[in-house]
Amino acid sequence: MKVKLKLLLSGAALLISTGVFAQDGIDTGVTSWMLTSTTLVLLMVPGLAMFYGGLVGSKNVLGTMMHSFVAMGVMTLAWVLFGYSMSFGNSVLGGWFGWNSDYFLLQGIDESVRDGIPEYVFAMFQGKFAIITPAILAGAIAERVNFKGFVVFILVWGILVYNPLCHWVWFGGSEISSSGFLHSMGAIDFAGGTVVHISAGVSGLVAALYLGKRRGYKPGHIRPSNLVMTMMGAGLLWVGWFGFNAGSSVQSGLATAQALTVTQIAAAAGAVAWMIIEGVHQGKASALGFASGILAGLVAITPAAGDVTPFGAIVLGTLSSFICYMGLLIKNKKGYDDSLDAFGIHGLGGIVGAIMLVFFMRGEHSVAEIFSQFGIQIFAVIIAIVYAAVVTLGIVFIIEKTIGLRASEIDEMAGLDDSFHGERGYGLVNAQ
Amino acid sequence: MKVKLKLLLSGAALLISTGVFAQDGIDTGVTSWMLTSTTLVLLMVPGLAMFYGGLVGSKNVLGTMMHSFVAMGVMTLAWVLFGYSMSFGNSVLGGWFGWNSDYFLLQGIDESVRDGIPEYVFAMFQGKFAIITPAILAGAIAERVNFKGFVVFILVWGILVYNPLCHWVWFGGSEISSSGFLHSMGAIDFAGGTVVHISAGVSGLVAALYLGKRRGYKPGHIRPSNLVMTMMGAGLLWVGWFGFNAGSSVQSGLATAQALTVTQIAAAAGAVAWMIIEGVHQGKASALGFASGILAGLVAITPAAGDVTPFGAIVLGTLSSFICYMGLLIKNKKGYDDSLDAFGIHGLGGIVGAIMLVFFMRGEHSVAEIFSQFGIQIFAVIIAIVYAAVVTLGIVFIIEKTIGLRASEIDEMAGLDDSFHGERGYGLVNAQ
Amino acid sequence: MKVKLKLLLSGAALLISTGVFAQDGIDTGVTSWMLTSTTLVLLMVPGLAMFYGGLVGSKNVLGTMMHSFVAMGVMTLAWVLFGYSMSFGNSVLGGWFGWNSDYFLLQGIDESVRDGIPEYVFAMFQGKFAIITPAILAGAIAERVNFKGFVVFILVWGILVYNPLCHWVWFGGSEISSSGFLHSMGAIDFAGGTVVHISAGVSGLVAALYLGKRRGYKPGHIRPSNLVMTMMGAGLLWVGWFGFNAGSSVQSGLATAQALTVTQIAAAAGAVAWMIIEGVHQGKASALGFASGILAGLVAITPAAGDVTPFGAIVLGTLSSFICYMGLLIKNKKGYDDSLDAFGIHGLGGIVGAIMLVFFMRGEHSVAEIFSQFGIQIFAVIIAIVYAAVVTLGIVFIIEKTIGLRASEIDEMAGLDDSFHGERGYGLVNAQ
Amino acid sequence: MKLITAIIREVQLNKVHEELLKANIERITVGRVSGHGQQKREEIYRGMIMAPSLIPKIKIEIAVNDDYVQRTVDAIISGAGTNSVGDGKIFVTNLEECIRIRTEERGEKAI
Amino acid sequence: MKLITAIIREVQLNKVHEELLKANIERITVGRVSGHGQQKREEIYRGMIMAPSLIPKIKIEIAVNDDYVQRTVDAIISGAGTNSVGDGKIFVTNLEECIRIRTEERGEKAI
Amino acid sequence: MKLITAIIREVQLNKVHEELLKANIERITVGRVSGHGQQKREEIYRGMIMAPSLIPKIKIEIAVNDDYVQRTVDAIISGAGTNSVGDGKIFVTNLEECIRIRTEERGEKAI
Ligand SMILES: Nc1ncnc2c1ncn2[C@@H]1O[C@H](COP(=O)(O)OP(=O)(O)O)[C@@H](O)[C@H]1O
Ligand SMILES: Nc1ncnc2c1ncn2[C@@H]1O[C@H](COP(=O)(O)OP(=O)(O)O)[C@@H](O)[C@H]1O
Ligand SMILES: Nc1ncnc2c1ncn2[C@@H]1O[C@H](COP(=O)(O)OP(=O)(O)O)[C@@H](O)[C@H]1O
Repeated sequence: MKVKLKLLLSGAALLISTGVFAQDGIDTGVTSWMLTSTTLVLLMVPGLAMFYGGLVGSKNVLGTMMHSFVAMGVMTLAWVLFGYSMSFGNSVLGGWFGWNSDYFLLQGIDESVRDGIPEYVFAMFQGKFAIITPAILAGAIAERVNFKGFVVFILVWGILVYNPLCHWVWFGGSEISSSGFLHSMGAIDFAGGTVVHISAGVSGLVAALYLGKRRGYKPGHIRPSNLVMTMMGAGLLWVGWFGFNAGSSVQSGLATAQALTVTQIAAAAGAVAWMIIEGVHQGKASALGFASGILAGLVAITPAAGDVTPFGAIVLGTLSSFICYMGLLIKNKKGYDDSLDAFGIHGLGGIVGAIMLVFFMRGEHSVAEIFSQFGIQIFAVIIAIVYAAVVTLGIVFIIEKTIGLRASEIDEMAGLDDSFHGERGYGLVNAQ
Repeated sequence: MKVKLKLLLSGAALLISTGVFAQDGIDTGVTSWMLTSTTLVLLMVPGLAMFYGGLVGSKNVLGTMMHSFVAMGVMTLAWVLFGYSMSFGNSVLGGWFGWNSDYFLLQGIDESVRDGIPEYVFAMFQGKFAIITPAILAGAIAERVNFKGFVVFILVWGILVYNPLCHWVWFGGSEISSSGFLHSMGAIDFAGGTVVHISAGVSGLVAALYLGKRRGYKPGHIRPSNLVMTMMGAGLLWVGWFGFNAGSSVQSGLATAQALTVTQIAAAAGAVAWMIIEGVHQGKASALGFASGILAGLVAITPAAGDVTPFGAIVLGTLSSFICYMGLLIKNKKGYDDSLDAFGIHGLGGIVGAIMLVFFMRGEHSVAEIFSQFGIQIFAVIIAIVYAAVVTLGIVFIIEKTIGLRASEIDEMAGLDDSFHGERGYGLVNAQ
Repeated sequence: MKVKLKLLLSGAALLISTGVFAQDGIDTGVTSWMLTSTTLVLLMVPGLAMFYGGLVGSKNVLGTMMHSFVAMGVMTLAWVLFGYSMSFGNSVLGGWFGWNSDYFLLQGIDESVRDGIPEYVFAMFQGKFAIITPAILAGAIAERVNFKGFVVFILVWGILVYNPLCHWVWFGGSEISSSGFLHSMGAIDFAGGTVVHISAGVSGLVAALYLGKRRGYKPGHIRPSNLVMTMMGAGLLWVGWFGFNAGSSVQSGLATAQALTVTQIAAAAGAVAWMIIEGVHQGKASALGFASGILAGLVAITPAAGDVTPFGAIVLGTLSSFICYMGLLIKNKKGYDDSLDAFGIHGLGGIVGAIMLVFFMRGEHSVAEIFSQFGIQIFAVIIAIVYAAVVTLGIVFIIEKTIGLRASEIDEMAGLDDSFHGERGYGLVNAQ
Repeated sequence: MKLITAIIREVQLNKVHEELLKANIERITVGRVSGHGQQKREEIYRGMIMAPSLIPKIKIEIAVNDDYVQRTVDAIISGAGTNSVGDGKIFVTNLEECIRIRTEERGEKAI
Repeated sequence: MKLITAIIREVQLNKVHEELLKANIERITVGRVSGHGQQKREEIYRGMIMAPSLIPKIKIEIAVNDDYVQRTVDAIISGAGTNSVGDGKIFVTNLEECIRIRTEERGEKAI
Repeated sequence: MKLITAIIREVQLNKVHEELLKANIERITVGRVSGHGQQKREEIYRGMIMAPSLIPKIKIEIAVNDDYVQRTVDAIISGAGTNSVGDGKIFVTNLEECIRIRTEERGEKAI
């Protein structure tokens, strides 16, 4: 269960599907599903690249896709070098992050087994989350960042924002003192509502506000260059999300099945809700709206996938689409430029899911229990928001003043593809 | 084995790969493969969206993809609310469909286990079939339906056509009286020849005939806007089909391996056969022809994947491509407008597979046994055709007269994307 | 472990994650992962089609994709008919290849089980390698071959080059005399450095040199028509490679986890290395460069994935990108036309991986052991290069003189799509 | 000889083509362009109606002999007209020479 | 009436459009083309700098009345000029007739 | 000055470009269009031969000084001609003014 703490106060029986362990303690079935989940989460990265890449102008498509791809490169190396250690080592520096020198280059876990699977698989599964989070964030500042600055930014951001948050929420050590503090408090975040979506969304928003709008940005003048690719990407994201959520059970049993089921349902509910809202509000239900609803539903169920019932999934998905839709209307009023709505979908959806999940938890819970958990969830969300916002602001500030993060006006006008990569995405539209 | 009945008359030993069950009765290995299969079948939906989306004109690409995507939304919700109950509950109303109030919102199966896997996984796996069937159907009426009418249509069609058929063929209850009647008769449909492909193909054809041709349709004047995407989609379909067929074994053992093997072989045989036929007939072997052959092979092996040998797979795949190719020639003579050949490939291929499989079954069978099964198969196919055709006609008629299913001439000329979704698929082809 | 021989001289303990076998000897968990791996390797074929298809001109996109797709058709049939037998049957003709008449049409293995999985799964998993190898090769001769000639070429090439090599390296029979000779020598090739990448790269180079350059080819005048699709393809290749490498463990345990981990790391290292090299050398880091680095890293780790540590993966990935980058500069100097760098990436990267892996093997090894293995690896690489080159030259020569392999000038100018398939990839760029 | 260039709505292309064929004008060249005029076209982007500044249009070019100009213009108007803003424009310029590449014929017979 | 055709850099389109709007020239038609001129543009292809022979450009067409020609040309130049090779060209041809499809108006008022 | 517009087959573009360069005509602008003429082109759609009504073509535009017209036309014809239906057309119109954006040069020297 991805080091997830079951609702401490509740009396819910812990369901574990104990496969049969061989001598070396490995359950081949669980290992198989976790290998698959790791693969599926990796699939989300090109999926996200396609989703985002279709939404930008054709002169920025490769640059935007590269924001996801480069995360696969640098975040993997960073994870193997120190990220896993900072996230899943015992707390150091008063719990700011973790550390375990065995984890440097994963040297100490070459043959170790945990929860019935080789620890490598757990480390790789978790590493994919460290990749996708900055890739999501990138959507907020799309079409206007310098590639070199971006690479440095996600590297530093991973160290200072992602790893600590991951440690706080997901690391449960043998002792309370060495565990993440939000984890010890009993904050529920099954697959990354706070760690992934809120942190990416809020950080993206802060960066977007600091860096300013794209040149000539007016709400209502954007034209996605390839919505068809965006739809493909949405499809792959949905598929990959099964690994993201159901894999976070670190099982191949009931909890896994429950997570997969509510993931499917919340995605559908979010999509249908958005379609209806937009249909009523605008008279037409757009494909991008439908895809946005899928995402809104998936994001909201992410923290909740281990705890809510199918009914809860329907409500969370619907609510998330509603709130995200409202959020986008407000964004367009305010006129700030969260280019691809990283905050608008991931930030808001993550907040909705993380907080509202308490009302739909499986099993019997007294009102007191629910509100106690409600308080914990709100606390965890606030911590995530404040920490991500403050630290991101610092990082962006420093990088902008040194290497430069915002693309120059000339580079932005010429497009990221030409300016930073010397390429063109769609040669096919020109003769030859 | 997806509630599949082994050929009753045959003496073939039932091979079950009994993994080791833990206390809670869950086999983590089987669960892992079924989770994976569920994911793979979901992948087929964006795969189908890409396959179909590339075949239509560029003004209809998003609308066509949305036909698949919207099925992921509404059919999921419908399945969770009542579809699973209608399909896999005990027979009611004289066996028209099933019902089990426990299955409403899947409330009663939160912790239940069946065949070594959490029932949730089975329910979700099956739910994907309920999604993809209307998405396949949509190909027959592509480029000319009203989006709102389409959504209502698939919802009603799922209730009145898919769920009953699924119940008849796949539901084996504890007693004969509560089981599906085709299932009790011993009809073989491993992964959906009748339930999925024939029902989708025939229903699509009926709807296409009733709604009439696309404006200005002449055989030979179609120009696919993006065959490249169609090929990508064909690739994803092939990949996902392993979940579709091998997952339908509800095992992770011999039967699964057999299904996967014949699936691969039939797809290859179908593709190569189409390539040769077209090469001989037209002098060139088209990429779309190859992809169509892949589908023809995959469709034909679907009902047969549990029972035929590799040799049988080669014959079925080849035969299916041959028949489908003939069918398309006839279609072009007759001039009816099954836009993307939902009937031409899925309908015909499904019929070929469902009927001809009896001649290639694994193990020794007397001629009498084979012809007895042949009779059962033909009966099941006829039931599926007649039921799907009649009920679909009723549904289409009523929806067309009320909400409207056929797009207005203006909407059709402007394109589905603009008319119903307010969007454009490929912004990239225009300046900016 | 894909019939891989552990370093004979080393004392490394053999780690096997022995899941629990049921009566029939099937481990459902391992079977599940091997089914998944088979699916993932299949996914690489459309992934490769997209990768290559985006790099060619828009008039050749379908023809180039068809080079991958047609391999899925014909190589599957060839594998089932005789390929599996030639590769994994006992040695005949002095060990040139194997033969086992039971394997004809896979007749004899309908219910057999090996290493805890149904043998069908093993046969299908291996079959995917026989598909993708000629598909990789095709990149070297892209944009200038006749479709019919190509189909015959890969069929013959599979028989005369792939199957023997596969037999030599991967087949370990019950006796030394019936095993592949490179296998018996202890050559390490975990997932296909020699069998797949070197053989494809070298054969491609030979074919490219024999057939000559594309009409009007000048280094520096190529314009990829759809780099966006190339990036999608690179993403799918990375995803599928987990099946390729981790599946080659034929387990679901520690060895699998080790292979998956180093695969991820080497891909990341290769990509980041290429990005840095290109950034320093050209001032811009291209998206295609990043994708090429991913491939360079993945190729290099392929033979090594069972033996090296994460640190070794970083070095191999980096080194591979460096060598491949140098190789491309040399190619551009020399001016030969390896169209899509099948040799430049797969050939060179495979050589780097197969040879250099000895320096990064897990466990303690004396210098003598390492250099002994080094000698074996070099020997195996040379055998693969020489055999592939000589036999390919013969095949190309004969096919060119009979059926014709090089496209005529008119067909080449008109484009493969129109000349051989009668189609157009992107209808969307023209009006309607 | 004149060169007639028409900028029309994408959706009217089929109809214009039909009208031209009816009027026996068989040879045309068509391309994709984007235009800015009086028309405002609306698309939906995540729940917001937006008006792209450039709207996709089709450009048709037809080289005709002088006595065909009027009927060509009439055919285009009858095919492209919807009586609403955005129908487009027709431009007529003088064509000094026309050459059929295949035969090297020149002038009116090459049209 | 004149038909003004400008071939400009892709990246200058926004700026040219802005300048034209400032000069009250609201109606334009825009398309994608590729051009070969003095300019050499460089792209990177797997570590090699290469110079494609055809460089993507934007073509703008504007039909104007005679007294607008100069200010249109000026607006294009001020929007498209970067003082470096590859800025492009402006071509002016005579426009004999202009017809608004919607109203069938002709001549100067149809521009 | 003249503006020469040629509609040619897609596949002949390379050859036409080569011929033009041989004739020292270096500046051209190229775009994608679709055309309908006498030519019938066949594609295969699921086993059926079909003839799309619009066939992809390439349009080349070249502005030249008067003394270059003939050699430009000759170069195009020698590059584009295949002696079979569908080779295309060349149109010549008068070019009243030509301006190089970068330098604001006008007239013949700006070509
Ligand atoms: N003066 C012009 N120069 C170039 N293109 C024009 C001109 N006027 C109109 N167009 C083209 O015609 C299209 C339709 O024009 P618009 O003003 O929207 O409609 P209407 O002509 O019905 O008023 C525009 O999008 C533009 O492409
Ligand atoms: N004589 C011409 N005929 C057609 N197009 C031209 C001509 N001269 C220039 N162009 C177009 O203008 C573009 C820019 O021209 P170029 O020579 O590169 O720049 P500059 O005009 O600044 O010297 C070319 O790519 C081409 O599309
Ligand atoms: N009168 C015309 N006006 C506009 N375009 C034309 C005209 N005649 C020919 N074309 C263009 O030239 C192309 C080739 O013409 P076609 O009649 O097929 O060949 P040919 O000129 O060899 O007889 C057409 O597809 C069309 O794009």
